[in-house]
Amino acid sequence: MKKKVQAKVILQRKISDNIYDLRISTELAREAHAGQFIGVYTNDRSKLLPRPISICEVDGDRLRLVYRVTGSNTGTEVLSQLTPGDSVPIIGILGNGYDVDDLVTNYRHPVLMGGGIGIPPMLQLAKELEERSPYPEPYLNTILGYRNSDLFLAEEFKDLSVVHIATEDGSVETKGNVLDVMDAKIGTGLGECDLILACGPMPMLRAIAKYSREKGIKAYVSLEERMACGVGACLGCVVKTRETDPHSHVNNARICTEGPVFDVDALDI
Amino acid sequence: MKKKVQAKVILQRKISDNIYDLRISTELAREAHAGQFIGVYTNDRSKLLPRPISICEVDGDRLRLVYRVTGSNTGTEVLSQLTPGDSVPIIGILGNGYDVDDLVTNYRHPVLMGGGIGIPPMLQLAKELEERSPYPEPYLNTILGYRNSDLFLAEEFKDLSVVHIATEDGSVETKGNVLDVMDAKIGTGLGECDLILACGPMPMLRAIAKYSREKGIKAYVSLEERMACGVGACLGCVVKTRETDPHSHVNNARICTEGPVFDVDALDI
Amino acid sequence: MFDGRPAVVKDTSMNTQVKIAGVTFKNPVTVASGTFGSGMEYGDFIDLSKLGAVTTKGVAPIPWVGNPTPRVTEVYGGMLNAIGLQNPGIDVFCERDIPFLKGFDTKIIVNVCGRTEDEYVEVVERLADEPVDMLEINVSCPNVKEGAIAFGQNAKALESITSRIKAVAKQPVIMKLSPNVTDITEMARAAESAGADGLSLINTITGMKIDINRRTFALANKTGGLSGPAIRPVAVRMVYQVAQTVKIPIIGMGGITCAEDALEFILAGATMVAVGAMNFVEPDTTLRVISGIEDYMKRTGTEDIGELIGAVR
Amino acid sequence: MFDGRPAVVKDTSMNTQVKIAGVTFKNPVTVASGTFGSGMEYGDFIDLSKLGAVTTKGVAPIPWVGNPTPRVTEVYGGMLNAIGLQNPGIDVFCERDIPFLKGFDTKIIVNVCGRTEDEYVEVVERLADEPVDMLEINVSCPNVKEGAIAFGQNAKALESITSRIKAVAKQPVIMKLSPNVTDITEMARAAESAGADGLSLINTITGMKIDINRRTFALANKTGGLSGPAIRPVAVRMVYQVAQTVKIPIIGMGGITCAEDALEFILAGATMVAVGAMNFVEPDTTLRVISGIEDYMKRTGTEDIGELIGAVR
Ligand SMILES: Cc1cc2nc3c(=O)[nH]c(=O)nc-3n(C[C@H](O)[C@H](O)[C@H](O)COP(=O)(O)OP(=O)(O)OC[C@H]3O[C@@H](n4cnc5c(N)ncnc54)[C@H](O)[C@@H]3O)c2cc1C
Ligand SMILES: Cc1cc2nc3c(=O)[nH]c(=O)nc-3n(C[C@H](O)[C@H](O)[C@H](O)COP(=O)(O)OP(=O)(O)OC[C@H]3O[C@@H](n4cnc5c(N)ncnc54)[C@H](O)[C@@H]3O)c2cc1C
Ligand SMILES: Cc1cc2nc3c(=O)[nH]c(=O)nc-3n(C[C@H](O)[C@H](O)[C@H](O)COP(=O)(O)O)c2cc1C
Ligand SMILES: Cc1cc2nc3c(=O)[nH]c(=O)nc-3n(C[C@H](O)[C@H](O)[C@H](O)COP(=O)(O)O)c2cc1C
Ligand code: FES
Ligand code: FES
Repeated sequence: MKKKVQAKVILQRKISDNIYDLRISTELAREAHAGQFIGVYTNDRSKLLPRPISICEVDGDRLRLVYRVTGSNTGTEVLSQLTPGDSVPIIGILGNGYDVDDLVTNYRHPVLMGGGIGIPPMLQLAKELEERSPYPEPYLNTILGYRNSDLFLAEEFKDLSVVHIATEDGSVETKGNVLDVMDAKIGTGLGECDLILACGPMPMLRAIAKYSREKGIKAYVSLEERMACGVGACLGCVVKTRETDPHSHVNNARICTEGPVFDVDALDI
Repeated sequence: MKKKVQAKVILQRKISDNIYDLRISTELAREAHAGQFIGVYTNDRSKLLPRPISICEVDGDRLRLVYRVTGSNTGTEVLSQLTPGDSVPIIGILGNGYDVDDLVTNYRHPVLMGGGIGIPPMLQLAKELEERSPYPEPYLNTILGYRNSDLFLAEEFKDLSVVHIATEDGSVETKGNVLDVMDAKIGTGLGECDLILACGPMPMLRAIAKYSREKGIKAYVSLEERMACGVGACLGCVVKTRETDPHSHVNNARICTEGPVFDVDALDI
Repeated sequence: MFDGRPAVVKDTSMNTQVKIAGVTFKNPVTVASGTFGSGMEYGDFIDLSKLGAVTTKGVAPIPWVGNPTPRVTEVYGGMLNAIGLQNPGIDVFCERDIPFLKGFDTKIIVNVCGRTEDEYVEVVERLADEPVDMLEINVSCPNVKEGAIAFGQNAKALESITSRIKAVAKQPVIMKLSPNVTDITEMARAAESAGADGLSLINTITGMKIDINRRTFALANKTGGLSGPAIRPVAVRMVYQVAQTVKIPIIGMGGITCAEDALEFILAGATMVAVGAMNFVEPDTTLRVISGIEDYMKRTGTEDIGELIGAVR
Repeated sequence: MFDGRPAVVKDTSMNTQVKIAGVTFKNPVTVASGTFGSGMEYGDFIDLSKLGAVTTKGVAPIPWVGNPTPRVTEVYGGMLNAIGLQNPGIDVFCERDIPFLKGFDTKIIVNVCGRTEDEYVEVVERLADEPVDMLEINVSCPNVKEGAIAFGQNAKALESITSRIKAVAKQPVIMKLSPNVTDITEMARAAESAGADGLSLINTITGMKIDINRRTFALANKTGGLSGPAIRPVAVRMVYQVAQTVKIPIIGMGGITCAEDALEFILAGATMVAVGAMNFVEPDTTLRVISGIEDYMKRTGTEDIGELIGAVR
């Protein structure tokens, strides 16, 4: 059941340029799964709407959120000032995440791809996939795309998967984006890829959609759009779909409710 | 020079029903005098305007403010949540206070009258008058008007003056208002009164204006009006004057700038 | 410096029911169209049976796809939206949304939109035999190219569409007015004279936000409708002006966040109030408004909410 | 999820000067009339010589006493005012305020008000030989019974008064428009066609607040003008619409709190911007806006502020 509650800040630290790692404790954590998100409200009454932030990790009654401060005088800047003990209002758990059982059962060589601030949600996904994996060794490959050598979370993925890194400026590993890694490392385990699970900026997701169709690889992507309600009421956050959406009866699905995770084949992006 | 600065909260406590006593430290304190006020801003960005609050006491670089929380979801409610160490933006020092030298020199039997939340500014006034008083004994009388037995600040006035109390419900001393005390205690020192210095709700001040004119007693009152700028720019806070005001060139004086302390004879109230 | 608050008095057996055009609402609180879907999405947060009514998202004769995204953006003390009236069409609405709402002990106000007079009329006719309590006609959506606001910014057009709808409507007809006009009372008079049973106001005020970093509009539609607490003073003013002008009841809305806000509208002349964008912020705003109004009535010894409607003049 | 911010580039020798009707302003930032007196009251807080211009409080032929109090009240994200154009009259203004302002290295824009066309004309004539740089004609104050907004809500009346003023004015004439209209572009066209040299927008939006405890209006005048960040999206929208409609320059205002806000107006088509109610909140808002615009120009490699004006279409 979705709820609006006051979560408690356990810890917050800056983990990279403008990137913050926030741990909160909330009753909602126990219902949270990979790919879902919450809406985080600021205590600044001039900024009323919730900020959608993905579940980066779930640990008992704790949620980990990793988010970027997008500029000065933004809601995320306000959030970055939270300190342990503070209350922060959240709404959740929102959206449909990944069907991890299905993924574990039906795909042998998943590749996770995270670009920029699309990286955090991949962590909980990697964790859930690994937890339910029937294989003795880590069977996941993860490609993480950064702008430059200001990496974040990369180390944590290494415990769960084989990690490949792309940087726009070429300062770490492959120069380019996550798909450039696929091309460059086709001879490695990546060549066997039968499933792409991705989150990142729209151009990256569009490229992945194209790539996966061309190669006939199944792909699920996690989308982002401006949201108001986060619960499916305002119709603010839609994405175009190929087929008529069963809820809206037009070719639009609500990212906050039907998504944010979609089978790329369902989307018209 | 007027400034907007960040003051630091030293202490805050509730001293009566909805009445808070706030001590802040600020460079502005050294310029503050009896009858003046500051504008206190909240950190709630939906409440932008400064709250005018009188100087209740000045002590070195500290200011004491005593204010009432006027309701729920008000700016004063937000202020009442400030705790030691917090920053609070203020603007000041605002307005013209009392000309204490003139008062001490020219009047022998001043009576201070404070009604309700008009009491706090009288404390600094009593202090300044007593400090500069040429008389060995406290020469001030103070009449404090309260609703009921929920007194505040009364004890502190006792160190500086002879204190008389009026309560609307008659639970302490004289039943009625401050002028009822004047009538009831005419046989005491109050009968010699040659100066009234008052702050309180408009009906009280109107009654005092009438009383002082009838008795030929000099009276200075401290007025209150809704303010926006607090510095004389918006013309929001005017009071009608008998003569054309030299600044406005109409029969209106700005309470924030020409006041808040006025000779009642100058006012058309 | 006394605050003049009335003293708290004893609880009385209070009446919070209000009546509009013969329909009785258990309390004066509904939701603003488009901010609550058809209620399904807020079922986790509140018991819909507690509301005076549920007002649904605007519905057209056929499904509308709405505007491109971004459709919403936050602004100081509110938000802009340019949803563009995406809706599944009246058929789906009648099959799915109405039966869903019938499961609750609340009234149903259906918000109707269209591109032409004929389209509005089509939806109204289609609803004639449906178990809905009231129709709210949106002639004030600023986010669609045809219809909608055009009717709401021109008294003649408003009169014409109101008459046509009234001629076919089986339920009371509330015309929802646009604040984007020079004189709201002119529009209110036009709707009243054409037979409207009530008025809803205000719809959103047209606004714009520019993303200075991307150098583009924050909304794909360029402009959007401003709603939230930022617009409340404009809404209260219009409700007051209209209440002084027409005799038909008013549903007031625009930035209501709490009972105090709702009471401003009621004292200004609104018979009912609607909570809009604040549903997104505090999903239980409506419930807090309802109980807060009751508290105020107790505190002020008000036995019937009717005593409050338009009490400030 | 990249934010698309342009990378920071090297400092360049930038031009922040703007020109309106032949008058050059050192930067595009002024204050909104009525929020800054004639500058005297803010001398403690900022150096007036840093401003592109000081725009003064509206001045009439003779002293005006204004409205009864309360004249101001706070609302969510802004305030309402109903000052009622209290002013000392043009004589005192010319003797006191203009000489005061001449002591600073800034331009002087005098805001003019009146009850009748003749009164406006009288003030404008009286200013002919005064060392003021520009006139801003307030035909949009919602807080006085006669004149003012009546001219700003009727295209014909606006055209007429603009023509008459232009016929006698020795300084460039900026008409200040009211947002309380159905179609702001109609008003803008009317002013342009009558010869206005520029337009200021927006004045305040008419609003109301009710004190539910006292059961009365928060303002003695019942209604007041809404200003502050709450109205910014409406102001940006109107500036944009007008910029797409007329060729004359625009001074944009309404809820500017910082450089980012000011840049929204400039990108939407304003040549200058004015800070209003925020002066009351942060007396140095103007200075922060000026330096913030410079920072943005540096950051985006903008050599001339002219490149930004109307750059979003
Ligand atoms: C399902 C989903 C999951 C997300 N997960 C993460 C995450 O884990 N970490 C992270 O850093 N970011 C995430 N984002 C993006 C994040 O929501 C925005 O960066 C954030 O809302 C920006 O808010 P702000 O206060 O910084 O900006 P402001 O400029 O103050 O925001 C103004 C308004 O715009 C909205 N907004 C601004 N940018 C975006 C955006 N890119 N996407 C959606 N809304 C936006 C805000 O929510 C707010 O309503 C996610 C977005 C979605 C839709
Ligand atoms: C010169 C002066 C000195 C004052 N000194 C004191 C003092 O020492 N202690 C004290 O408790 N009160 C004092 N007041 C009154 C105090 O300013 C108000 O009670 C306070 O502003 C109310 O704000 P709020 O946040 O509680 O109310 P809100 O309802 O949140 O206020 C909304 C707006 O109305 C204004 N406002 C509301 N009530 C008043 C009022 N009675 N007078 C002026 N503005 C008001 C607020 O400043 C704000 O702009 C003084 C007023 C003036 C003018
Ligand atoms: C996201 C959104 C969608 C809306 N959709 C509709 C609609 O379909 N029909 C309508 O008449 N009004 C619509 N409105 C306007 C609201 O019903 C209401 O009039 C307006 O938002 C003001 O109220 P508020 O400030 O409380 O939100 C919508 C408002 C929002 C925010
Ligand atoms: C207290 C106050 C007084 C005002 N007086 C005038 C005036 O005399 N003439 C005028 O043209 N506009 C006047 N205005 C309107 C402002 O100049 C400006 O157009 C409006 O406030 C919007 O800007 P803001 O939101 O930044 O305040 C006044 C506004 C306020 C708040
Ligand atoms: S954010 Fe409202 S429907 Fe998705
Ligand atoms: S509050 Fe602005 S002039 Fe006094």
